[in-house]
Formats: sequence, structure tokens, C-alpha cells
Amino acid sequence: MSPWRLAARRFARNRPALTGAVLVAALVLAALLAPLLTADPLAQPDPVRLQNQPPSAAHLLGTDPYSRDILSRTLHGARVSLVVGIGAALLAVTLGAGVGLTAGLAGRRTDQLLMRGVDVALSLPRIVLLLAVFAVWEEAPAAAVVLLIAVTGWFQTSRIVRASVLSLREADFVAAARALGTTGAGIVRRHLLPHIAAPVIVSASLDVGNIILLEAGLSYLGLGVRPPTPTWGNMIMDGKDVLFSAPWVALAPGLALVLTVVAFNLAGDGLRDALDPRAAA
Amino acid sequence: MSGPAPARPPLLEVHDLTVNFSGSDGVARAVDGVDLTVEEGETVGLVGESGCGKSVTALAILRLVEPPGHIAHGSSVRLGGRDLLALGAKEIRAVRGNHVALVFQEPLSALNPVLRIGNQIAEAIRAHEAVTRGTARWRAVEMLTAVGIPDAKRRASAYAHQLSGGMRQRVLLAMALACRPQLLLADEPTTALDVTIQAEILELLDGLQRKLGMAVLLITHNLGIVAERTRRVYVMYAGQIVEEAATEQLFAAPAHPYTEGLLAAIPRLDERRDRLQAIPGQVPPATAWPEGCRFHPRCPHAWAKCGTEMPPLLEVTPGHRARCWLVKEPERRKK
Amino acid sequence: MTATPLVEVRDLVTHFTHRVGLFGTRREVVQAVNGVSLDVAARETLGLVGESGCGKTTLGRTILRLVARTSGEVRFDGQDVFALDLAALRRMRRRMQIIFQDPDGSLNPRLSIGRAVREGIEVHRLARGAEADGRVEALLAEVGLPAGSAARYPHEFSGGQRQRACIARALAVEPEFIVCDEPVSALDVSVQAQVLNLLLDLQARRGLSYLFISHDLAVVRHVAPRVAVMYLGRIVEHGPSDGIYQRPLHPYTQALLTAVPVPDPKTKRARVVLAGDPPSPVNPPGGCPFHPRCQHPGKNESCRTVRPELRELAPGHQVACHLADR
Amino acid sequence: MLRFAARRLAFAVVSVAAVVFITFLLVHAAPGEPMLGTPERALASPETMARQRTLFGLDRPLPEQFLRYARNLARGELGESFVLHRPVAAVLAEAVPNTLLLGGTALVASLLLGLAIGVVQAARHHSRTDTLLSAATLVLYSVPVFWLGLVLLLVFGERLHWLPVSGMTSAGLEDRLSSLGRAVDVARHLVLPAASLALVQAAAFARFQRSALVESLDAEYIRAARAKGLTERAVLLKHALRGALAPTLTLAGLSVPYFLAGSVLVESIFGWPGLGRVAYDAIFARDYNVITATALVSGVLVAAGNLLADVAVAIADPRVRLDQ
Amino acid sequence: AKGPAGDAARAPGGTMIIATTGDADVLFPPVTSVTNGINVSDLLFCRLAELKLALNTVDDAGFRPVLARSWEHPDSLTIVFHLDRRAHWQDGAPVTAADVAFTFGVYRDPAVNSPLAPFLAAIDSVTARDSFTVAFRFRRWYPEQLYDATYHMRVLPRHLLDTIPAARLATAPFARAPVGDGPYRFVSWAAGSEIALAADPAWFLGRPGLDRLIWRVTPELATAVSGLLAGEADAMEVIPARGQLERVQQATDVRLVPYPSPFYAAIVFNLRRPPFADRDVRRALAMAVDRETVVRSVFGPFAEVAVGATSPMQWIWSDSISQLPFDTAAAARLLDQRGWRRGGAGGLRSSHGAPLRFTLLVPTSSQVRQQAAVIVQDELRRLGVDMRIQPLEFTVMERRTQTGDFDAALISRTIDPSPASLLQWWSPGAGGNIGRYADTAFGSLAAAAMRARTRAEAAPLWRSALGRLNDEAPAVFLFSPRNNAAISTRFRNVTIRPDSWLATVTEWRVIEARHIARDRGAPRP
Ligand SMILES: Nc1ncnc2c1ncn2[C@@H]1O[C@H](COP(=O)(O)OP(=O)(O)OP(=O)(O)O)[C@@H](O)[C@H]1O
Ligand SMILES: Nc1ncnc2c1ncn2[C@@H]1O[C@H](COP(=O)(O)OP(=O)(O)OP(=O)(O)O)[C@@H](O)[C@H]1O
Ligand SMILES: [Mg+2]
Ligand SMILES: [Mg+2]
Repeated sequence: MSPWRLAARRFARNRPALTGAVLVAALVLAALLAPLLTADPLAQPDPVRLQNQPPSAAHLLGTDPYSRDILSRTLHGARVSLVVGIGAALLAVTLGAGVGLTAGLAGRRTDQLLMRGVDVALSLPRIVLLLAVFAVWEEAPAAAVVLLIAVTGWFQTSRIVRASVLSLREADFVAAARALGTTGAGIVRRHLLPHIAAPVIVSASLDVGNIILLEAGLSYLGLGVRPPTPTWGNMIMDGKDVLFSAPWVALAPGLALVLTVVAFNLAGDGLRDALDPRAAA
Repeated sequence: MSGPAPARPPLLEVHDLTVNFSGSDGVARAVDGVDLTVEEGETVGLVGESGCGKSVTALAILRLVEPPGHIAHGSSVRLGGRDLLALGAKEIRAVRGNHVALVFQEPLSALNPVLRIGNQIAEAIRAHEAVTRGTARWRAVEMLTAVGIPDAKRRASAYAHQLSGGMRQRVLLAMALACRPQLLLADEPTTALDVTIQAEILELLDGLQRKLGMAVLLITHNLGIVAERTRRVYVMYAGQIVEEAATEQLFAAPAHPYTEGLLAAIPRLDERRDRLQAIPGQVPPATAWPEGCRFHPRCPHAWAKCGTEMPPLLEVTPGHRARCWLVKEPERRKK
Repeated sequence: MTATPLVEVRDLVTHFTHRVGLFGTRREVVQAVNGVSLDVAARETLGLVGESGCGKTTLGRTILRLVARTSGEVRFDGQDVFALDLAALRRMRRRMQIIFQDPDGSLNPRLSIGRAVREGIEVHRLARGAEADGRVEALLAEVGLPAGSAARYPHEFSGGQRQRACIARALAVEPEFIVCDEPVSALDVSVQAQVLNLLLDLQARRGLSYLFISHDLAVVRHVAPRVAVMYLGRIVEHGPSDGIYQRPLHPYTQALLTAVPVPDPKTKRARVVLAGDPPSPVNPPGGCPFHPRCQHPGKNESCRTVRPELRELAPGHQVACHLADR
Repeated sequence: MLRFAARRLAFAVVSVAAVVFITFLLVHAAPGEPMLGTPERALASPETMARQRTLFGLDRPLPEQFLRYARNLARGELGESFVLHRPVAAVLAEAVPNTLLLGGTALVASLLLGLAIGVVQAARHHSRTDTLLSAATLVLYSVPVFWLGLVLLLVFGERLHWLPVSGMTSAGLEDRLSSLGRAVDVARHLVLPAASLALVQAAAFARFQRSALVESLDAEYIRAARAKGLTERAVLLKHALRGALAPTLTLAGLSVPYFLAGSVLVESIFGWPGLGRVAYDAIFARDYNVITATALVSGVLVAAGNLLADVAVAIADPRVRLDQ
Repeated sequence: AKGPAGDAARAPGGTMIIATTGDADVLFPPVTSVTNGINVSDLLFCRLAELKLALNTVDDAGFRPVLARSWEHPDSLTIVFHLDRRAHWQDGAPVTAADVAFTFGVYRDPAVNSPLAPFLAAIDSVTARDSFTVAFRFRRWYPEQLYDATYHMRVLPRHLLDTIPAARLATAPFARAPVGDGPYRFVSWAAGSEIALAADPAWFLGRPGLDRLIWRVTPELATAVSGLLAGEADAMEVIPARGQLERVQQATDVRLVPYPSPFYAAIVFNLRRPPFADRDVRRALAMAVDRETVVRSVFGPFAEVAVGATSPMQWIWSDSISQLPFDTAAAARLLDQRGWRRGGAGGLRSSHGAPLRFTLLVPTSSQVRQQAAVIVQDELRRLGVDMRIQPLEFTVMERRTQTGDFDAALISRTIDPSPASLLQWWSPGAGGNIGRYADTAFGSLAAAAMRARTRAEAAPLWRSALGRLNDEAPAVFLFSPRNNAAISTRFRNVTIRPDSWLATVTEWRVIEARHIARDRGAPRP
């Protein structure tokens, strides 16, 4: 059985991890189907009489201060959060893997240059940069949020990847491949990439949760993806003022947020355990 | 017990020791019904190939098997007549390192990398004796000198990574012997070392044993070491003792085909053989021991009975026992 | 040893420079191989023994140009290995292969055994498609792996089987010369014998040359008619194994031989027990590299100051010791 | 060691310089400009604005502005806040200690709490306590800081009246309190914001510490310690924890950015007059000099955290310390 | 100080903690621009005269004396003020005519760059006739001369400032620890956290009722309200969010004090852009917006539909101002007539293939306006108009509206008590006229109103001008919120002047029976 399938099996036997994965899948599905399942998240059926309505048959999770349906907004918010979280995590990890691979494979000089750069980047106060950039961004479409979060978030991955490339380079099976005459590209493709895939996947899946939290924090500050596009962060902000009179307004997105992050962390932890080379036997 | 003073019980008496590991692919019977005894002051060998359960046996004696492993009901480990498996947590702690000490295979990983070696020895002393910190330290230095570490006073404040492999193994010995145990379980104490260093350490161990008068259970996979250093040997295969004999007897007339195979498979320094006699096949995984005699799939003499009935330890000559039906039916031995 | 040897190593030196200290503030030079010369003839096995860290692996890898040499020369079939361009080197590598000590680390856990063996075939375009599959099957059968092994992954095999797979991988490109870097050290005795037998069979069948590296003198004696003993980056004794094993000339070889426990309770031998650890290859001692541990009663000032060169004291039997003939 | 220190320091300086450069570019390239007024009262006429630009040299080409800024910075001058009409250094001098108090308290608290939880979990790993704590730390770790802050504020501040909800001191009472009373007062104000920051990070530390400990409990030297007859407590605290501490301390040093990010949110919620708040206000007011200076201070703090992480590891792990 | 002493005997003292969401910028009136800076410096520095509660800016009768004991109009271009000789700076120096003249110089000095300077453009000079007499000379006659002479400037102490170069005034230590002449003295300012003032017992108009005023910065509105409800703070100037208002409404210890706000919010069209150049399109859009729904949804009961470009604070406010009706049918007809017919995707209107679509800029700083925009968007969609909302950060939006780079913008205007401020926003060429609205009819109505000598005369003219503005629809005037101060029930005698909520704070008192710990805190000597 291939190591990937073994890992999959280990993952499937891990109850919490499976729960996380199922939750993630359900979330993705719900987000995908949101337009079919629910009404227009922007529709305001009656902004005077229907605002801040408690949950009812017509609005399963109630309505917000604009009379919009919270269920629909929460589901549509999932789209943004997931797109941002997954998108940025993937992008960041790709960038990080690229740089890490380059540093690990290139000569000492390039390696030094890249890694010193990464060290500097790691001491950049990410939040100040993000605040500054988002505050000035006229419109922050989800794509921009993804891009910015990714661009400021790949440094750690590149270190991990570089370290594993460096240790893999010393592995006997790489030496054996070189002795067989396999070219550099062949070694990278056949021997290095499959190995760095595991730590990269793990770091990406754990990143998703962090990025979703980050995005929510930015939205909460009124930055990031702008209203009326629903995001969980700005939904919580909408609900903040009516936290006492209409707690459901902020509760639904808040719970959705926590649940999503928990789900990704569970799945990420599970992936780490499943892909852990020490558990490979 | 009543009556006249009974014969002194052996120092260590292990009976029907069974250790199971429950894992995702079933239960592994790592050690399965092991019986062994060690008399006071004696050196006994325990040989066997990788994974046959030597280390687990040693750990089980001190009840150091950790989950998912557990010692099965019905096992007994008696030290001077006292059943260690029945002791409370505090009492067994008083045995560990004090009456029975353990030396590990990998000297680097058995030493805590972040604690000074002197402290690690002193700590072993203070765990069992009410001495001051200073005294314990002083004794630690003394122990280090005893195991042949030059400039012990200074070395006591070194960390494991600053020492060479041989030195580390000496430190481990010092740690184990700090409380002058009656029994030392030496789990492959030299496997990780070069032959020249290995010889040094074994010499040292010999000397210390004589000085302290302790018994040693020498665990190894190296038959050469067994031949040179032990009086009696147990051979393990697949979690079981398959043969037990005085050392000379074992090498002169092995009774179990596995022991025979092992002896034939070793390349010798003193003679040149054209082809080694390999034992075909390989050790099965601990989760799936074969039915019947565990060695039968690899045994050149096996017949039907071997595949269905597990042989007990059968007496070949007094003090020499083998777990093989051939003892009873020698005529089945193939030429 | 009549025709030109297949592999000629001359004065080979391999040093590693690396940075040490918390943040690589100091340079350190590891003199792993320090002027080694040796030959391996076609169809011959040269044994190489020595203690851990004396530079055996480095020597083997340098010969295959898997490690950059510092100076010296390696010729394979008359060609200077270090003068080849990359394409030529790749072609050359078809002819020389290596098997490693650790069968876990030398197989990529994410490649099936079949794909691992196939790699060399593909790289050198020796066969394609079904033909390649056929070759893989044949190789696996040749090294004694059960049918159907090709689709399985390293973790599904035992150590001995993995080592067989490594051998199959090396054989796939039909090499003439194989560096066997402690191929049986990690194996149990019963399995070790199987693998050794396999290597001997293959040599006989395919006419291979081996540089057989081991720290186990008994194993080397068994496979190699000629042996080189290495200490701290240098060859200290070199000759036919019968000679070396029966009349070792170098005090180190003597100590080595007597240190090996013999699996026979009846033999009792005089033993030369060394004191102390081998010095570090970062700062090898001057003079004879062995002098700090040497127990020879005639040890003198020149041992400390003058480095002994290899001298031939018996036919084909060389030793680097000032005292060997005294 | 000296060379190492020098290298580290040089490196930190380069990092901070990069931070300043990037931030400077970012804020100046941004649309919008320093305003004379607030969202409610846009007072300034276009002419007033134009004069403002000239006064602060904002009409000069960007490279020239940067050179001037860099020159001043080299002389230790951070410039003047456009909005607050005072030296940036003075603004920071007030805010930074407050943030250090909040962040430092939170860091220490989270580290202690995280270590404690991690140790308890590792001591009983795979027990019910462990599972429960794992679930709790996972959820806590997944809660947005601002959300936790709001909840703590509503429950402990407004509903239960146990703790004050905003600021650093009780307004109007400072001058009537003894210095001890004042310290207690500040401490009481510190509880909620510090807890908001600390709880989430404590969960992170606990998760990390638990797995590091469980892993180190697997080590052979732990078995050796048990074989010596040590108590489980000594095994856990002396042997396992010592080895597992280094990575957690590293994490603690590297968590400075988290505390900075969190302080932006938490300082807003609890009205804590710190750096996060200054940065936030400055960004929205396009107070260029203040923004750049906050980035600079953050950069210094992060670099200090990294350094601290190195030092902590060196202290905890002799393999690093003595590798000379 | 006999009178004040008697007053002090009656004054029970006490401390008021004012929760605010923002800090002050600087306490130097010419450059102070932030609400809290203005509020604080208003209590430290006096004007020559103050508007009475009615905020009548036209007649002299609308003013009460402060630093100026009295004033007269010797001719149509001059006002002469006679200073109150009791007035003194808190360092003991008397307030003199020279101070007033100096102050005028500071406000007008380009190096100071006061944003208030443009409001003083009509004043030609200010001269001290003697120590306590000062004459303002105007460039032209208009009814609001007294208003301009007194409202914008707060008199500064010349003796403390004249040695400081004008360009450094705003950054001088004085600007962070000022010495004033008002009812309160500066005590301390911890940036981002707290500003404390103490009553000046020797204030020449009588000791203020409250001993201490402390502004407490609490950026998060919800926290500020929590603090108020928990008794940590006593008052807030305004609670801008409906949800928070409702929380306060339910509290027993805090009450809401409503007062007209000096704001209105409107969607301003950029007349430079095609669809909005067409008056009928603008009218149609205005008629399509159900402002009542917007207001009720966003504010509940806490705001009113704007009757035009004014707020209830201004004396010209009236229900009788003519407005366009909410009439979607009429709006649809109008658009049909102008060629914007339905038929595009999603029932969108278009003309010659171009859809009726525009982008509305909304500042991210205002929740309320974003909320309103979202509702308007929905209403316009039903008419077949695609309005896109672009939330922009405040300074960015300001920049775009100033440079004309927008379709429409949901702006909020802070207006002065004087209706003359209308012209700043709606007359051609005015800096605030971001939509480039130009209408001669409106211009002449406003000009006539500006010349009227009395309120009675001016009011109908202003109202017609506002009606004309509504009819032309250069903007949709959405709402004018009713501000609600939240003030602890411990305080009595609370009145609020809409343009400056603490203008009458000297009269506020703490109910003796409800003194708490901080009230007993003696002000530092
Ligand atoms: N922690 C564990 N979990 C699961 N199985 C274990 C564990 N430890 C040991 N085993 C099982 O016990 C068997 C015996 O292991 P043990 O370590 O005693 O072998 P050994 O004879 O000491 O081998 P070696 O020579 O390699 O040290 C192994 O085959 C393994 O299956
Ligand atoms: N890539 C490397 N970089 C730095 N030092 C190295 C490297 N490879 C080997 N060395 C050092 O060179 C010396 C010789 O190593 P080598 O692996 O050749 O010894 P060996 O004889 O094969 O030992 P073993 O029996 O342990 O395999 C050692 O001190 C080792 O630490
Ligand atoms: Mg073992
Ligand atoms: Mg090697």
C-alpha cells in the first residue's frame, strides 16, 4: 500500500481528524451550495419591521439590523472565509515551497540571500503592514485579501521546506538516485517534492484556520473584505451593537467562525499525525 | 512457608512472562511465556535477533513497559523471592536502579541531553539513599572514576553530547552501578560501539561485576560476546525462549535448529567458509506469529506437527532445554 | 592484478568544510579521507575495514563522485572520473553503482519497489514500457524477492528484503563495479548471511567488482580476498586477507582483530585492549595517526612526528607503521 | 560569542531598516493624506490642506522625503505627528510602556498557563482530563481574540461588575489612592485585556507544550530516568520538561507578532492606551510619521522576541549553548 | 470673588467622567480639529460672547456676554467690544483687548494654518482701542457679523504665546497643557487615555457646579457604553449606534438626553457625470428613495428624515420646507420619459444600451451611512437602477470627492448654527460643493436671505432656498440624526446646546444624595 494511502487510512481511523475533515467538507459544500440553499444574502425584505428578528421558520437564524437573513449571510460568509482561508493558505504555501526549494537546492550564496531575506521578513510586523495596506486599499476584493495575506505569510513555510530539502539532499536514496544518473530535475520531481508535500500540506491546513481568524480580525476592524459582502468578521461587527437585544446576529457568524477554525485545526492535526514520517511503519 | 530453611531462591526468577502490545494492526505478543532465572553473581546471556523481545523482557522485569504495552496476567517476576509485579508504585521504584539496574543500548539517547551527567548519576543515588546533594555529587564523581573516566571531577559537569560514544556508555554504567545493584540488566550495552571500544567496555563490565559481586543479564545479539562472557545462555526467538543451556554446551551441541542456524550463519574470523549457511526466510511480525512452532516456516527439519503444535521447552540434558519436537523425535532430523 | 585495474584511486583527499557554532561563526575542516590510494581489478572484491568515522563511506562516495574530492585522482577503466562532463558522468554512472548500509534510508519510502528499480532503466533508456516491466520483474526475482514485489512499498518489506531491493536497483543499470557500503551491517545474522550469499552469487554470475566496506572483519574476510584497513582517513594496512588475518602487521589491525569476540567458548585468546577513543578527523594527530592509542612497546618519538608511509613488507602486503618490521 | 552578538545585532538593525523602508513606501504610496479633521468634522478647506502639505514637505518627491526621513532617523529623530502636533517620540514614549505592560503580562501569563496545562495533559495523556483539556484548548485556540474580549467584557465587566471594563486606571480616583492602591487599580484594569490576549495564546502554548512533552516522554532517557527509580513527578518535571521547554520558549519569543496583532484589537476593545491603538488611529488618520514609527517599534519588538527566543533556547539546551 | 464664593457654597462639587471614543488632538483652539479637542478647549478658553440655547445667529439678542461685557455697532462695518474686567487668565493676568487682537492674528496667520481662518475672511482687522476695548472692522456689512466675530475664535493669552514663532504654536508645550481663562483649568492629559480638567473656583462668571471633568478615551463604543452602564463613566456626548442606544434606554442609572444634531447626511450626485446632469434623473432617484424606511431602519426612533440641507439645530428648520414626495411610480415614469427604460438583465434600466448604473462612495468610518446605503441600494434596485456601493476609507473618500472622482457620495455635513453655511456646500465655486451644483434661483434666494436683518425676515427666504434645493435634487437628503447624550441620573440641571454639548456644563450639578467615591475626590490645588 502506498504511503499516501496508508496516511489516508491512519487519518480515517483518527476520530477527531475525521470529524474535522467531515466538517470541512460540509462547510465547503454548504459554501458552494449557498446560492442554491438560501436567499440573496443582500436582500432586505423589510429593513424597518424585519430587522433583528429572532430565529423563526422564515429566517432560521434570524435577521440582522438590515433585515437580511443571517443563515444566508453566514453561508455566503463561509464562501469568503473559505476562499480567503484556503486560497491564501495555498498561495502562501506555494510561495513558501518555491522559495524553500530554491534555497535548499541552490548554491550557498543564493541560499544565504534568500534565507536572510526570509529572516528579515519574519521580523516584519505583519499586522501593521496588513492594517496599513488594507486601510489604504480603496476596495479590498477577496482576491486582494488572499494575495496580501499570502504574500505576508509564506516565510515560515519556506524555512520548513528548505530544512527538509537540506536533510533530504543528504538522504541515501537521493545519493542512490544521483548514482543512477538521475538528473537534478528528476530528483526534485521524484524524490524531493513528494517528501516536502507532507509538511507543506500540514502547514497549509493549519494555516487556513489562522488566516480565517486573521481575516475576521481585519473585517472586524472594518478592513479586509468590505460590506455589504458578508464575511464573518463584518457580520460580528454588525451584531456587536445589538449583542444584548439580538445576540443571534453576532452569534451565528461567531460560532461558524470558531467551528470552521476548529475543523481546520482538527483536520490539520490529523494530517500531521497521519503524514508524520515517524508513524510511517 | 514452614519447615527448615528452604534452598535460597534464585536472585531473579521470571516465570511465564508475557507482554502484549495492542496496536492498530492487532495485538503483538512481544514476549510470550518467558521463563528465566539468574543466580547471584552469575552472568547469563540472552541472545536473539532484532525484534525477538529481548529489550521488552528486560523492561518488563522492572515494570517499565509503557502503554500500549502491558504485562499479561499470570506473569511473575521474583527478585530474591519477592514478586515485583505485585509491588506498589513506591516499592517498585525502590527496586529500580537500587536492586536492579538497567543499561541501555543507545548511550546517547539514554542520557538526558539537557542535564549534566554528574547530576544524572547523583540523582540516581538520591532517589534511593538519604544523602545530601554534595555527597551524592561526590559519589557520582567517584563512580565516574570507577568506570574509567579520566578527570572525572570536571567531566561530571559535561553534557552527554560532549562525550564520545565509549564515554557515554561508561557514564551509563556508572549511573546503573551507582547504588550497587544486585542485578544488572545490560541491554546490548556495546552494540552501538566499535569493536575496539566494545572490548574496552566489556572488560570494564567484567571487572566491575567481580568487584561488586553482582549478577548480570547480558542481552545481546552477538553470539561471540555470549561465548566469551557468559556462563549460561537463553536463546530467544519470536518472543519465546527457544533454548537454554550452559554456554559451552550450547556452542558445542545446539539442540534447536534455530540456534544451529545462527551458529552456521556467522562468518568467522578464525576460519574461512565458502558459503555461509543462511537461515531462509525472515522473522515474522510480532502481530502474526505462526501457528505451532514459531520457527517452523524457516526450519529445515519441520514436519506437520511443527505447524500445529507448539513444542514446550524440552529437556535435552540436565540444564539444557530446547523448544523443539526434535528433542523428542531426533530421528526426524534431516541430514 | 595483472591487467590495468578497473578502478584506480590515487592520493585521494576529501575534506569537508562546514560552519559550526551557534550561527556558523567558525569554520571546521573534517579531514575525512586523507590521501588514499587503492586499486580494484575487474571481477575482484576489495574489502575495506575500519572503525566508525574513519572515512570509509566518504571514500566510497568520492570514488563515485557523489562527494566532491579535495585532491587526488580516481580513474575508472582508465578514465578520470573527475574530468568527465555531466553527460559523460551520467554515462559513467551506469557502470558504477553503490549500495548503502541503511536499507531504510536508501529507498524512497514514497516510491514502490518497482519504480525504484525502474528509475535507472528509465534514466539510461535501457528499456521502455512492458519491456522495462519485464526487466524489473526479472531483477527482483534475481535478488530473491517474491513475485508481486514491484507494486509494494519499502515499509512492507523486512530489512533484508529492502537490501535486496537496493541491490536490484543497483543492478538495473548493469554496472561493472559496485561500492557496497556496509550492506549487511544493519541486518540480523540470519539475514546477513542471505544477503552476503546473494552478493557473492551475483558477482560470480555477472562478473562484478566490489569495493566492500564493512566494520565487521569477519564479514570482510568472508567476501574479500584482499583487504585494506583504514584509520582516520588513511589506509594503514593493505594486502591479501589471509596474510592480514593471520599475520597482521599494524598494531591497529592487531587490536582490531583481537577485539572481535569469537563465537566459540573454547578459544581463549590474548587480547590487545586499546585505551581511549579514536581522535577526531577535525584535528588528526601528527605523525602516525594511530600513535595516541598505540600499545606497541616500541612506540617512539618518530611515531609522534613522522607520518609512516605504506611499505610493502610481504608480497602485496603493505603497512604504514614505523615499527612493523621490528 | 561577541561576534555572534554583533552579527545578530547587525542583522536586527537590517531587519528594522527593512521594516521602516517598506512601511514608509507603503504609507506614502497610499491614497489619502493626513487630514485636518475627523470623519464627523471635515473642517479643512482645500487651501488649508495644500498649506499643510507644504508645511510637512509632503509635496516633495518621494525619494527626497525618504532621504530626509532616513537622515532624521539616523539622528534619532522620528519626526512629528501631523495630527497630534507633537513629537512622535513623545507619542510612543507614552504608548509603548503600556503595550509592554499588557503584552508582557499576557505573554508571561499565557506561558505559565500554557505550560501548566501542557504538563497536566502530558502527565495524564490519553486520559479523560487530557481529552477534555485538548478540546478546550483547541476551541480556545480557534476563538477570535476580539470575540473573546467582548465576551469577557460583557460577562465580567458589565454583568458581574467584578472588573473594570476600560482604561488603565479608575478615572477620578487616581489622586486618592496610595501607590499600592494605584498598582492594584492598574492590575485590576489589566486583568480583562491581558486575559483576552493570554487565553488564546495559552491555548497555543499548551497544545505545543503537550505534544513536545508527550514526544519527549517517549525518549529513551525518560525510560532511563524511570529505571533509576525516580518518581513520576521528577521524571516529568526534571527530565521531560527540561527537554521540551526549549521549543516552547522559542515559540514564546516568536509570538511577539501575535501579541502585537492582538493588542491592536484588544487595546481598542478595552480602551488600553497602547501602541496598537496608536497604530490603528495613525493609519486611519494617515499620520505617516506615527505609522512608520510604530512599524519601527514593532520591528524592534519582533526582533527582540527573536533574539529572546535564541537566548532562551541556548539557556534551555546545552547542545546549542555549548556548541562552540 | 464674592459672588462666586456664594455660588461655590451652593455648589456641591462632584466629578463627571465623560466617556469618548476618541482622544483630543491638541488643545490649541486655532488648530484643534477633533471633536474632543474642541470640547475640552471650549471649557478652557472663552469666547467674547456665546450663543444662547436657541442658536439664533442673526440678531444680537441671540447672544449672551462672556469675555465681552457688552458691545455696540458704531457703524455697519464695526463692532466694538467692552471686555469684562473681572476676566483673567488662570495664571492671574487679566484678559485684555491686546489678547483679542493677538488672537485674531494667530487665527489668520498662514503659518498657523488654522482651518478656521476662512470663516474670518470677512473681518478686516481687530484693534485694541484700550486695554479693555477692542474693535472689529468688517470688509462688508451682513447680519451675522456678530456671529462671525465671536463664534469662531476663542481668545488666547498673548503674554504666554507671543514669544513662540507662529509655526511652532501648535506644537508648543502650551498646546498640550494650556492656560486658559474659562470655567475649567487644565489638570492633566495622558494621551490616548484621559484628559482631566478642574473647576476654576475663581472664574469670573462664577464657580462651575462640577469640580472635575474627566474625559476617558474608550475607542470601542460598546465598551464605552458598558463602562457607562457599569458606573465607570457618567456621560457620553452622543451614542451613535441604535443597538447601544437601546441598551442605555433600558438602564435605570443612565438616561438619554436628546438634542438636535449638527449633521445631515445626503447622497450627493456628481453633476459632471452624465446621468446626474439630467435634473429629472436626479429627481426620479430622489423620489424612489423611501427616506422614512431608511431612517426607521437605521435609527429606529432616534432620527428624523432630513427636510433638506439643514438640521433641526438650525433655526431655519421647518416641516414646511417643500420636498419631493416618495413616489416610486412617478420616479419610474420620469425615468421612462427620459429614455431610461427597463429591459436589461435583471430588469435594469438602460438608455441607448448604457445601463442606469452608478457607484456610491461610503466611508468605512460610518456604520450608519453604510447601513443606509445598503437600504437605498435595495430600493433603487427595485426601480431598475443599479447602485453599487463602494466603501472607502475616510481620507480616501474625502480625496475622491474633493477631486470630483466619483458618481455619487453619501456624505455627512456638519453644519454651523448659521444658515450661511449652506452656501459653503451648495453655491457654485464653493470648496464644499463637490457635486458642482450651480443654480441661479437657489443662489439669489440664499443671497436675499443673507441680507435679511431679522430671523423673521430671513427664515422664509432660507426655507424657499432649501425647497428649491430639494426640487433640483443635487442630492438626496436622507436624515438628520437626533443626537442622544447619555448622562447619569446623578446629574441634574442638564441642558444641552446642540452645537456644543457642554456649553452649559457650568450649570450642571450632582444630586447631593448621590455622591460617590470619585465625587469626594478633592481637586488638586
Ligand atoms: N512501543 C512498542 N509498541 C508496539 N510494539 C512494540 C513496542 N516496543 C516493542 N514492541 C514489539 O516488541 C517486539 C520486541 O521488541 P524488543 O525491543 O524487545 O526487541 P529486541 O529483541 O530488543 O530487538 P533489538 O535487537 O532490535 O533491540 C518488537 O517486535 C515489537 O513488535
Ligand atoms: N557531508 C559531510 N559533511 C561533513 N562531515 C562529514 C560529511 N560526511 C562525513 N563527514 C565526516 O567525515 C568523517 C568520516 O565519515 P564517514 O561517513 O566517511 O565514515 P565511515 O567510516 O563511513 O563511518 P561509519 O562506519 O560510521 O559509517 C566523519 O567524521 C564524519 O563526521
Ligand atoms: Mg532491544
Ligand atoms: Mg559509513
